[in-house]
Amino acid sequence: MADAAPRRVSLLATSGLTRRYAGLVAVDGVDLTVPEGGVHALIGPNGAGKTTLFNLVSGLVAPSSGNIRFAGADITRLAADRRARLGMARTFQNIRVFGAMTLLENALTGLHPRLTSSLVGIVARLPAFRREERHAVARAREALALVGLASRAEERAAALSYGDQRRLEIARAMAGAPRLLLLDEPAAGMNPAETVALSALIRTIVGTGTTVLLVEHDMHFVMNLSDSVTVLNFGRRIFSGPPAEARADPGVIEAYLGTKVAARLAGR
Amino acid sequence: MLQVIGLTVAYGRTEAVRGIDLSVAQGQVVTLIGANGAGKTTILRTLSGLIRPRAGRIVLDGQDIAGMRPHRIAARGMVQVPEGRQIFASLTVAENLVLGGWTQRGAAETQRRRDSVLGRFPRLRERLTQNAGALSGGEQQMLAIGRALMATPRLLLLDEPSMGLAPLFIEEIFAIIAELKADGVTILLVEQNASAALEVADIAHVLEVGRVTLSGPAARVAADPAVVAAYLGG
Amino acid sequence: PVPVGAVEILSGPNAAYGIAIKAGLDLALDAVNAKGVLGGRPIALTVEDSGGTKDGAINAARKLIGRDKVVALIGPTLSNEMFAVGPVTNARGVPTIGTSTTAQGITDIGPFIFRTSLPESDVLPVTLKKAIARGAKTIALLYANDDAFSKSGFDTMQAAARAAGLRIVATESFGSKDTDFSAQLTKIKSLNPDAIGISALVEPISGVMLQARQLGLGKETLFIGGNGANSPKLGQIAGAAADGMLVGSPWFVAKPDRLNQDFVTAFRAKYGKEPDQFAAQAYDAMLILAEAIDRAGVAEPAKIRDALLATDHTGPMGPFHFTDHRDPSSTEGVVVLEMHGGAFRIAD
Amino acid sequence: MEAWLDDLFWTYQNLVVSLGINGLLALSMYVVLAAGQLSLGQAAFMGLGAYSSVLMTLAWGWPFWLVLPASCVAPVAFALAVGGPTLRLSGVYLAIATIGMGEVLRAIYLNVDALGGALGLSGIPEQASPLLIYAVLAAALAVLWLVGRSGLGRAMEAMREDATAAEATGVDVRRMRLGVLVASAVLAGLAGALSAHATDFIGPNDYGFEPAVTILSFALLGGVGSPFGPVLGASVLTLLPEVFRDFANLRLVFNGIVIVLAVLFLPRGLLAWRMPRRAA
Amino acid sequence: MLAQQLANGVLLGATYALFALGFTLMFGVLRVINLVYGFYFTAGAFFSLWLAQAGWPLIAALPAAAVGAGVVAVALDWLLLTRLRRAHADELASLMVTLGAVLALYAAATAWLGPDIRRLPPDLVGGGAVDAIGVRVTFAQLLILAACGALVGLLVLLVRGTTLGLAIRAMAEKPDAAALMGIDTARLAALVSFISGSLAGAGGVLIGLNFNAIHPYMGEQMMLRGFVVVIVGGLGDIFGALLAGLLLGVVEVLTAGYLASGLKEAVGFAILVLVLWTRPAGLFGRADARRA
Ligand SMILES: Nc1ncnc2c1ncn2[C@@H]1O[C@H](COP(=O)(O)OP(=O)(O)OP(=O)(O)O)[C@@H](O)[C@H]1O
Ligand SMILES: Nc1ncnc2c1ncn2[C@@H]1O[C@H](COP(=O)(O)OP(=O)(O)OP(=O)(O)O)[C@@H](O)[C@H]1O
Ligand SMILES: [Mg+2]
Ligand SMILES: [Mg+2]
Repeated sequence: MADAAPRRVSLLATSGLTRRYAGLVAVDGVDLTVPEGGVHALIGPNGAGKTTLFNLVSGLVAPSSGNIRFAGADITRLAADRRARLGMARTFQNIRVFGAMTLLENALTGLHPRLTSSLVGIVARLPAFRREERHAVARAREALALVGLASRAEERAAALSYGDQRRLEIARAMAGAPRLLLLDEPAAGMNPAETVALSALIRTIVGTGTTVLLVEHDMHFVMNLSDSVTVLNFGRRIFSGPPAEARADPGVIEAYLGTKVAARLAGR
Repeated sequence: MLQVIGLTVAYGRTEAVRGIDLSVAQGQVVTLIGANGAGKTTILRTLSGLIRPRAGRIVLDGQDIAGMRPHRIAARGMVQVPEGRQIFASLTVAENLVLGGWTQRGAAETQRRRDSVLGRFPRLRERLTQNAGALSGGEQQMLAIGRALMATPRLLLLDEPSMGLAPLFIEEIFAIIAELKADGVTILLVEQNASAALEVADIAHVLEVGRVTLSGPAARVAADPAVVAAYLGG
Repeated sequence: PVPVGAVEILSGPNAAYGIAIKAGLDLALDAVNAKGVLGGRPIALTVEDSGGTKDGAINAARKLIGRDKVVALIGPTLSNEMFAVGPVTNARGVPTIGTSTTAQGITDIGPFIFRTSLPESDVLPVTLKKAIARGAKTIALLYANDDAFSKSGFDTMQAAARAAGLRIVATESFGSKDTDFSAQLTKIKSLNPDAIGISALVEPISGVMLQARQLGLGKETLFIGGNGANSPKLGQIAGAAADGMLVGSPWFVAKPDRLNQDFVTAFRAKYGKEPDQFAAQAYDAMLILAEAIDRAGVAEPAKIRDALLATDHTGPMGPFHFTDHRDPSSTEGVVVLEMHGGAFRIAD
Repeated sequence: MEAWLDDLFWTYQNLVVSLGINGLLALSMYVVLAAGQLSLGQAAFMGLGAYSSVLMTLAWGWPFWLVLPASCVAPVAFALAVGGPTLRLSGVYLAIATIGMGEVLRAIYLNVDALGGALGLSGIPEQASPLLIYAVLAAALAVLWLVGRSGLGRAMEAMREDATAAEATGVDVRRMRLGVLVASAVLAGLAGALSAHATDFIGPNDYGFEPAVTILSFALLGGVGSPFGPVLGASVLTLLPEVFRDFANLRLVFNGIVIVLAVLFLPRGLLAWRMPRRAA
Repeated sequence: MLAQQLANGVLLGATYALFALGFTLMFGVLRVINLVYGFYFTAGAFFSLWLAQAGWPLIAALPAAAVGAGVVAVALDWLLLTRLRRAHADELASLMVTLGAVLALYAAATAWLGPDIRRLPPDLVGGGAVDAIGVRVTFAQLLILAACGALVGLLVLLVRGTTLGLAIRAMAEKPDAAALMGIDTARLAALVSFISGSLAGAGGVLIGLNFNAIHPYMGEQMMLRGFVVVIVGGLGDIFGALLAGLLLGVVEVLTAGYLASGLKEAVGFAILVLVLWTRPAGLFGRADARRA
């Protein structure tokens, strides 16, 4: 491997990515590159197409045109579960935890792509299966600990409050140690103190080598945390660059931030 | 206008709200702040009749409404914008608005409310014939608020109305709250955006694991060092 | 008392048959127990419900034999049930008498399986002869293909029609729960056969008659019913639409002989309605069994079986004997009936 | 053995057999329900298992030890054939599609003379002993219990809760759906072969719409939190009509009322307990 | 013959559609798989039978029987489903409870009324028939066609054209949120039950009249077809149910008329399965617009 040139491939790259719905183009020819490592933010007004872009990237929605590369491979036509196996994980804007399952089982589901035991192994209770299962439980507990829910591991997920369910989604996504983590509005429903804790959590996640791409409307959070920012408006990319430039960009201010927020951000 | 006395609510064996007292006077904006899981949503759901309280009284306009069915409570002018929006995904935006005005008989009044809602949220006007389920998260939040405004509420219960909204819209939402207040609408506001909430509110209550730990005029609560540390990201 | 069991459909959509049979059995039991068997012992009849299902029928039969220790069994109602129950009772050596199981192969199950219902193969040739006498040269066949009784009756009808030299112009089927037969009838009408033979239970036959008239099939077409058509319900449901239908049978309500008239009178008195063929067959079966028990001298299944083989009985259905293969032997008394004004009378 | 004991067993032999077979059918329903699919093809699978096994026994003279495993072949092939297209369907749509296919099969049994038509096939040797039936049932329970506690079990429950989220966490939803359909076909096919070889006779009407609904009700009454629920549900629903035998023509009335009350007061099934989804 | 067969198909299809109308409302809109539905059909037929025997003319007996069946539906809905609704039990629980109930109801009706087939007085509609272009149609059949058309129209008006329909759909989707809007969900559910039950009752009368056979289990025998028609037509889609009913009727009749009558059901069902394969949400179903 030593002679392979150290290519600086981006972890995720979309080109000309487009998704049309009857009567509107939700995502319109977006080129997005996310380098390996760090936190990258996707912001934009309500309805700009951020969630749709996430759905395209994670494979839940098929693109009308354009393509998506992940870790150097073209994944445009890959099913969502294949993408998860390649190391992509996500959370949802409208929370989707498995309500009837315990927190631990939710987290274990996140490890699903990493389990290799065959049906025979499972039924015969082969040592390899038991080792794998023990290992998985340990990993899942770590993931719950990461988000501060370890003590509630055996509770039903449906009984969690809104904010806690968001954290559980992050734990589920992180259990599988993904290369890329997509977070759709992780701070929604959290108060400023909790948001600060979330920032710390995301830093920890980045520290483990996972790249984070997030959508968020909390600008303090985004600006303090991100290494780069992409701004969408009406499905189109209107800005891409470091956060400091984004909050000064007149187009971004006009479309999204508004002068007050921009001023407050600048004042900090 | 609204008095809550010794309210206790439980899910099975766990008590999520333990004997709280609250009161909301005519024309006031009262805010309820607290960490995730403190019981804010539980309180609002109980006020609207979606959950039966285990103990305590809920007095609206001098009448105990604890245990009353939700549609009757709504008909009395206490209207809620629920957490997580709860818009009718399979109906169109326009249809969602019509349903918001369900308690409002009279086509002219409905039309007037609708115009004013669409005036506030032009984005909804563009999406009128679209299925609400296909709206973006923020658009859904606008719809949820707009839907509640269709009912001409006297007392509006808002559960995290700014959640998922772009900064420009959050400003808009708080402006609307201020406007509604000016129009004489009484508001009980649950918010994570505590600084903005404390700014519009007259009275604030801090909720911790089902108990009220601090109450008072919003300005005083906002100045409390513990609150600053815990909720204002100070 | 001498314990005797019966397995019949008393619940569910097909309960009408089991209930009619039970009525016949109970009526016969009154007569039998008036003087008793084996020197004055009464017969204790336990009727169990099969619900019309295979498992229900087996469970009922096993309960009767294993728990109630019955020495003989009447039923079950449907041929399909008998195919499931017969092997069980036969292996246990308990004589089992089907009263309404007309399908082919029933008595092949084993030496303990009897039946008192006349197989259609004995009746249909007589009916077809009448039809031919009235000028029929071509025939269309129509049957319910999802129950054993109707399907078996159809097979017989087809064979009998061929044997009688009728030309079969169409063969159509339907489901026994169907209510619409218009497609089949329209097709048959377009082929313009002289006669239409129908093998099914009485409900669909009534439906067929009603719709045939609605579609304009008139008196010029002869309708021939199988065993299932011989029921007062045909008139009750189809009314005048059923007029002209020919059915061959050893029995019908208005059969003038004294035994039958006594039976019909008693039945009316007890139940306030007309008996049908199912009730009449059950009535005779109960009498045949009681006589056999008496003749056997002891209430033992094997002896009763042997005594049954020697049956020489005359009842409402007419004179009755078993063949060596435990089927009814006699076709004496089969007459061809014709519907007229909602009731059967002997065809001229 | 004591004569009375012998009699007792003889009396209830068929009930004992039905309990085992219905338990298997309930499990076949459970596998699909546990993965969030509402298939009503179980009766059809059972019919295929029954008819194919009877042909093997009667027409080809195969020994039963060979017939039993081979009885899964036709149901599985059918599951694979219909599985592909129907995977797009979910909920009641899938239920109706599978019922429709069951009705098509029934029409085939009725119209193909080699299958006996309405007369069915009789004279089947009684080769399935209660012992064998219960051994198969126990094995099925054990496998489902073990699988349920593995990653596969978690994936199934996740699919039931939210198929999209499950897919996004890496569950191959399509493959799992096909997998559970095949597993369900195996169980129902075995049940069909066993029941055919326990009662001498099979007929086309044993595998139609009503049996399909009955099998569903086994699982629902028992509760699908664990494989034990459906087996319990099947036992109760099999025994009830016998318990109410003395009510004669009112037995179905009582039977129905018991079901109504059970569901009203235990909406998540008689056994609402949810099995843990992990092995360590 | 083709003309007559097509007419047969349309008429058979109309009976399927008539049965399915109320079912699609209850099942498609309320999302309750209510197996008791078939019993309302039976109830309507028996009510009309009794009224007709008491000398009522059809024009009065039909609506009265429909109302009677509607009342039965409301009572049963209240008895069986309110508790489950309040507990937010899933739709399979309602399926199960109605399964138990329908078992008990048919059996009780059979025990009470006897299993025999009854027939409406023959002079209720007059046994006449119309003969035109080689097609024969009876008055009863014409009545079914007309009723089918009228009821479809009324239902469409109700569900699409009024806010009541909106409220029903909203409640079906999110009962809690609907209650927050001030909608009395319990009363609305009762109303839907009533409408759906009386549609079933009217169907029972007309179909009982056409086939001249009224018996306790008559509703059960329609259920399988009812399911298929509702699903293929698209849940809650009234026009869909009409067209799917007609399609099923015509396919069955043409199969019986030109292919083989033994395959009538098989071909009917096979075609329906194919429809579902190609259009998974029913004939006119739009792909579910809810988002990932
Ligand atoms: N399935 C769909 N059908 C029709 N329109 C859709 C669909 N999904 C999304 N849209 C439309 O596409 C646009 C982009 O939606 P998207 O959810 O991606 O926005 P967003 O940027 O995530 O907004 P928010 O910040 O409010 O969540 C919206 O206007 C939405 O109404
Ligand atoms: N359906 C439920 N069953 C059991 N426990 C519940 C249920 N809903 C909420 N709880 C519990 O009640 C407590 C209060 O929850 P609630 O949703 O009221 O919190 P909240 O203050 O609104 O939080 P958030 O800010 O996250 O929305 C939490 O501990 C939660 O786990
Ligand atoms: Mg979004
Ligand atoms: Mg909350």
